[in-house]
Amino acid sequence: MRKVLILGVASLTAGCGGEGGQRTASNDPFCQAVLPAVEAFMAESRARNPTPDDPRYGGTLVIGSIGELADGMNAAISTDYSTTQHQQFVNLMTLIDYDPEGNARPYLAESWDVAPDGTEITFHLRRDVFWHDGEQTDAYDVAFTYETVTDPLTAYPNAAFWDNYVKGPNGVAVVDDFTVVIRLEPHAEFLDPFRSAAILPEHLLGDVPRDQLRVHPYGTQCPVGNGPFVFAEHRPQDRWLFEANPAFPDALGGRPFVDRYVYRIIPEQTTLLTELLTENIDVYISPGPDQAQTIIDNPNLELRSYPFRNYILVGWNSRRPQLADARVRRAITMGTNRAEIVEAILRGYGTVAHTGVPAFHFAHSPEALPRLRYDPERARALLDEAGWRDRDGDGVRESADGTRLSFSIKYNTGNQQRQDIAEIMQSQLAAIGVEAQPQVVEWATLLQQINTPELRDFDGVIIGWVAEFKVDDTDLFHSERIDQPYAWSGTQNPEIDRLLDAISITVDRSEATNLWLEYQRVLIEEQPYTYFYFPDRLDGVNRRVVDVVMDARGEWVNIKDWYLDPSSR
Amino acid sequence: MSSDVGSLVVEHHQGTSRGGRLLSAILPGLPQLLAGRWGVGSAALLTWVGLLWIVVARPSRVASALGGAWDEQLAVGTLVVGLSTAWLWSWRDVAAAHEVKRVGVSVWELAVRAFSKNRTAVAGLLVIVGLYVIALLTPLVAPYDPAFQGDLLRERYVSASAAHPLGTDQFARDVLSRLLYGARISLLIGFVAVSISVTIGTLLGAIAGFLGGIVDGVIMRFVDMVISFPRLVLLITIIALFEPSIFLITAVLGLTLWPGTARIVRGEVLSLREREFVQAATALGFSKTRIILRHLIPNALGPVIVAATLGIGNTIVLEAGLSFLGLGVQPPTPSWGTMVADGRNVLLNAWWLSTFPGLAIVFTVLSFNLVGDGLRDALDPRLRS
Amino acid sequence: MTKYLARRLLGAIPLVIGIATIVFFAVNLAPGDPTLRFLAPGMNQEVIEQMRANFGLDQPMHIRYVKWLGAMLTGDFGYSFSHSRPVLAVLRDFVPNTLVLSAVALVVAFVLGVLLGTIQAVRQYSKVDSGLSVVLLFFYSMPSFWLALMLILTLSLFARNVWELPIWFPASGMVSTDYEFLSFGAQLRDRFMHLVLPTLSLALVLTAGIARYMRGSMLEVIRQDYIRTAHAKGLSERVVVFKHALRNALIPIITLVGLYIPVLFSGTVFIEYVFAWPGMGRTIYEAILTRDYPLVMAGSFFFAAMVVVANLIADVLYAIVDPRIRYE
Amino acid sequence: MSAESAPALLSVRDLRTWFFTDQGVAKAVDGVSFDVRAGETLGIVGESGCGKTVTSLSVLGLLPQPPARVMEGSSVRLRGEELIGSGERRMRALRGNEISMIFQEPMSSLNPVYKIGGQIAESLRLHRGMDRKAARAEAVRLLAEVGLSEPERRVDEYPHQLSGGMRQRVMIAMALSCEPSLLIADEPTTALDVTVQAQILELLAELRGKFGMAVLLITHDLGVVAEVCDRVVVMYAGQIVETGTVYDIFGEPAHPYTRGLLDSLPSVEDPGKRLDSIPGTVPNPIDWPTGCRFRARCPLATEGCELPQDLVELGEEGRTARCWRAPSLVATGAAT
Repeated sequence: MRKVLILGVASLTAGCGGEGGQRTASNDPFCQAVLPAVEAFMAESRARNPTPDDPRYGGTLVIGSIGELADGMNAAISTDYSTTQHQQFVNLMTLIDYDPEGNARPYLAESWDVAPDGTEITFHLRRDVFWHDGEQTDAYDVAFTYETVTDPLTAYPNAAFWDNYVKGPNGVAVVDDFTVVIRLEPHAEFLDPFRSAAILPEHLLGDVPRDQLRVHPYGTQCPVGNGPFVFAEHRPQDRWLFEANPAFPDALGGRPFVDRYVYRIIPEQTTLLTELLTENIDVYISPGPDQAQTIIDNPNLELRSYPFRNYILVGWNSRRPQLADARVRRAITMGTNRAEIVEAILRGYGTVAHTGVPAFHFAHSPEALPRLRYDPERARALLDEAGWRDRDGDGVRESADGTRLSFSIKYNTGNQQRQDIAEIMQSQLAAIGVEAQPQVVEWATLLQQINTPELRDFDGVIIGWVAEFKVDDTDLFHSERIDQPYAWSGTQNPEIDRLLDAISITVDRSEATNLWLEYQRVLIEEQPYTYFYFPDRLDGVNRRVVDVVMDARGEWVNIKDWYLDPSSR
Repeated sequence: MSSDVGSLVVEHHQGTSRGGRLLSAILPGLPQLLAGRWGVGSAALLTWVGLLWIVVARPSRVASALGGAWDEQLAVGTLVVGLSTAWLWSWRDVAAAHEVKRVGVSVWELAVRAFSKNRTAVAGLLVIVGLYVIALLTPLVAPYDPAFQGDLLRERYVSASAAHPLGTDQFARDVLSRLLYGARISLLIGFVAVSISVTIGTLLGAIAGFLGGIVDGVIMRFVDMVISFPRLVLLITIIALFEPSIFLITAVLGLTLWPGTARIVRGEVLSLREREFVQAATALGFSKTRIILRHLIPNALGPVIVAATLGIGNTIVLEAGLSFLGLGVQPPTPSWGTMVADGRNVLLNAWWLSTFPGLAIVFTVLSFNLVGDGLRDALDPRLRS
Repeated sequence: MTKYLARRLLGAIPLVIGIATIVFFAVNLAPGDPTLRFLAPGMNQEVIEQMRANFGLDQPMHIRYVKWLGAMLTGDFGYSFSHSRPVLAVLRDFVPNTLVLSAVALVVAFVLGVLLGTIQAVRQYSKVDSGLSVVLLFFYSMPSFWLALMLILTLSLFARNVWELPIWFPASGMVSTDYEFLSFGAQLRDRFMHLVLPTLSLALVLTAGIARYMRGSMLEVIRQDYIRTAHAKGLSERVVVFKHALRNALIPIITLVGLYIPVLFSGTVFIEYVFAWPGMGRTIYEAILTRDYPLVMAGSFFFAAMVVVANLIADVLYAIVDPRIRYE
Repeated sequence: MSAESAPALLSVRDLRTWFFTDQGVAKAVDGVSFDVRAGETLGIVGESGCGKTVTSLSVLGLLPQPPARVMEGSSVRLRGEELIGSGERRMRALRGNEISMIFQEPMSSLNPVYKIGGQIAESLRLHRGMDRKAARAEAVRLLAEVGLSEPERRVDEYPHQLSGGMRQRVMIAMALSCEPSLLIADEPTTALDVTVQAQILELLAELRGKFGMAVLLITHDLGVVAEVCDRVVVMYAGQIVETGTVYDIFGEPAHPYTRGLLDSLPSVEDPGKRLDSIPGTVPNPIDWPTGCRFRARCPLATEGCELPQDLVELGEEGRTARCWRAPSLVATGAAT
């Protein structure tokens, strides 16, 4: 399982490279050794596989986004969403990938077998995949990658992926050059990590001390991948340039249609929108809902909107006396008109969330749940019942011992939507006698305040999660994890513990679906979060880009199949 | 220390005294206007009519404000003071119509005369005074509560209409009301931050200049250090690292602005120190504190006032810049900076959101700068022709 | 002269170290932690500790300070957490871009400011004078990010899409995506076009300030006796103003170079952000947000050092313009 | 005025230069007429604030307009050519060429940022069309001419490297560079110390002989006038109060003001004599007194002085005084 905290504020930095020119060598010795090999292999491959005579081939595709590809193509150290997308679909390859329905299908691994007892997976690799410097991608690369990401020294940020796997050299065995075995304890959706973790080149990184991987030039200065696009240049905070890989296996579609793909970093959204409207960029990753109409109104552009994997929530700190009672938390949720907020803030591009199970998940069926709808009357009644009444006539309820039903809602600086939520909640909750005070905190500080187990310096916090395909709330609500960073709510509910444990080991989907439904019912009753909404993912795309597929898997999922309308080039 | 440098005949030109008085009693400023004195006449008349309009149009609001929060009471106070000032000034002005006075002309009076000749500067001053008056009156004037959210589904992003003269924002809040309340925050931040910096800068500058030696060296090295570092980077570092509150922002803005003032004051004091009256005070055995506070600082004040006026403008712009980086005054408190920054993403489909506060900033800061320039010219005899 | 400059340079060292020290403690004492950015559910305390150790953050602050100071004095600024490379390499990437932007802006602002200020002074109290004053102050009074956005909307978006003008300027970046395929001439043009909007946004604010000082300085100079002498020689107004008055009036303006460099660098934070210009201003801002301590410190060091250098340049310019000044 | 023997080089008639200020109209020069003949030295004498300098600047058209304005009816002719209203271009051709000027403050009259050689060469190149090299050689020659030692080295020095007297020599060299027919010297020695004063005056006299130019010398110092002038014009409150040869003025001053000036001179013959200075100050030009403008300060003022005074001719050619009692004063003055 894996989730990523989403910040949603301006770009989060990182990366490096040189100035100008093609595949400019950084003066780092590693890069100087590696890049000529890439150059040579590419030239050779181009000669061997000339570009097919098809008008769809050619042109430069430009994608603009607010953030850097933090940590670059080094899959062992990064968590950033756009970065992992580039690792999975642009520069590197994963063992498997998902079809639009979320079913695993072969990619770098041609096929795989699972041992009957569920403790071993054997991957059979393709034999026609080459690193961009000409080395073949083989089982040793997979073994190396597995050992690296499960080694604590690497400090792989998504170490939780491998919770149920045998870590280190014991967890992986090379059978032959193209066959590799991975050992695990049986658990739900055990294939998911292999969709997410891109394979790294053992022949280049094998000798690097694992605690030095983070500062190794591979990631941002001279990545050598094996995916459909070859790294050509990286100007930090400015652009990444990739070129079509002529050696990409024909069986996987051969070289991509576009010659060059440029990822541009433009931190200011108004500038991004202008660049899209003036056709300097072809794709604008994730414009705000307020910009959507401008894109729709332009005949050359198309607004893509689709359900995605992230959701926004208000996490309640149940250690606080005001928020300790689940009835109070439910009343707060019922006193907040989330449907209206989705309409107003997201301009309808989103759906109200009741739990953290997103639309693509097999257990997603909100109509089967006892959803809490906007009902100020019932909210007031619930608060009365819980003993919170306005005893002194100041418009804010108090408990019998005089505690006011008043709390702060924190959110991070520079995030308009969260600020919007805080302000609307403040105004709507006042109507049911609850005083919520929006309080903005700088992102890094906020994380420290909510994540540090000894601190937990917040009452309510507006924050978002990006869910991976495997959803797992154990870190959030299991009482065993109460001293871990993400136990914001401080939930201690034996029923929830039992269901989370059961879910994590249930491999069968129909059985799991029932468990999930039961879990969600308890969760709604417990209401550790007020789940807000699943925003739709928006993208502005120039109509000259054809065959674009964007869905919950991400924007880049089939980038190698995109082509530019020949009349536009 | 003002010295007479000459004298001058000041004449008042007006119509008949009796008619003028009657007119003045009803519409202060009109007699002056009729006599061709456009500036003072329209200022008095506009003040009178504008303030009276509030009383007539919003009697209930005024009445309830009397027993309301402190800012509402302050607004009523402003109303009363403004009305009586306009009326009394006009009355006395008309009454004094035919008196011819001989007045002494001090350096300050000369400066005032030079300043009042500078039409753009006077216009700037009027705008500023008007802004502060409106900021004080906001609770009586603003059509809505700045935090009041209308119907989120139907009243968001509504362009200008009778109900919302400047449109509404993403929460269906009235932009005009927020603009008015924002004026209070922006002007307050500017004023307080500059007050802090002027106080610190003047004191340290005077001490450095007067005492000299090691004290001077230490203070001025520190000044060099703060001045030679990009102020914005310093501000971001401090504000980003801690929680941005109005208090922190104002304090940090004030605490990073003073070195300029300190330099100016030190320079002035260094030249004043050699002048006779200071020498005399020293010879008479006055304490250093007394000499600094009573003799040096008042005399070095001219350039400080100029720097302060320009500083208020800069501070308002800087606050807007911090808001752009998400480090300004935090919502729901409306400051102009936050309004501009928040509205910029919808510049193309709801331009009024960031344009009006943007223009408000530009014209306010412009006014401060015009006044500052005018003051500089007026106080600097070398620039007068 | 060389000796004097060397002494000034040495004298500036405590200043730069002082600034770096203040920044060091401000950054390190502030809440937040560079590893927090990588936090993900399931990450346990050991991983965090390992990461902190990898970053060298496991030591107490005063030890880190001494180490950092010692390393810095030997020219080693450490590793940037967020860029995963040596800080010096990061600076090498961004500093030139910022210098290009600020240098061009400074030159534009000075040329424009000196010219307009001179015109204002020569025509004191005329309509031209007050008109220019108000127009320049108008730009001066505008928050620079807002001016930048307005320029983008008008000279880029509307110019191309609405008014369909033949010339419009790209809204972001330093070069076009097809830069490598352009001829040399077209490359120059491309760079120029990308420079126009950012430099304009940065320069307009300074222009107003410089023009204002230039006007005052010029007013003082044209009342001088030697200007009358020049007139008495029969020189034309233009020669008198631009030869005899200008050089004298420039002397106090040179001080502004030193004073405006920090202002300029402050401006780059906004301008680089809005125009997606990969420079130091934006980098240091983001470094502060991500708690990239080594980069923040190196950036502050860079800014302080640039100011010192700018002041030295001002000193040298002084000596060039004013023959009365000799540095011993 | 009576007909003159030689045609005047410079002829000033009814010159009125007024300043329009906020406080009112300052009639700094209020109807001044005089002639400068070729080759002669005419002194204009008076206290500061009486309009001497404004008169000289008006001749060259060097006053900033506004606030100054040369009023309708004023006339300045150079060899018969009307200069008032002749246009800036024509005036520029004359300045530094036909008429040149040296100023009171040698310390501030040279541009501090240019070498003195360049500043001299500037006129040469402008008016005599010399190239850079020739102009430089000529500058060196001129510096030698005005008695500067080591002219080859001085030519590359900056004004701040020279003393006041040397700077005034440079100014003179600059003024003489185009061999003007008229040199206007505005208090050329006032700012210098006494020994240097004498040298400069000597130099001026010497060069006048050599170049054969006329000199209009403006000074408040009657001693200087006595030393170098042929004829003298005494100004008070924007008007001429007395004209005459240097012998007339010193011998039998006709106007009480001239007398006052003379009385304030230290006397060589009688070092013990008390220096009488004129009580009071020159009145405000915005508000000249009616009647005789000197009346308030005049020891001889009577009721007749309340009427406006005209210049009274005193027999000899070019000998006038603005005092109704002048004829009688000349008589008594002559007696003493």
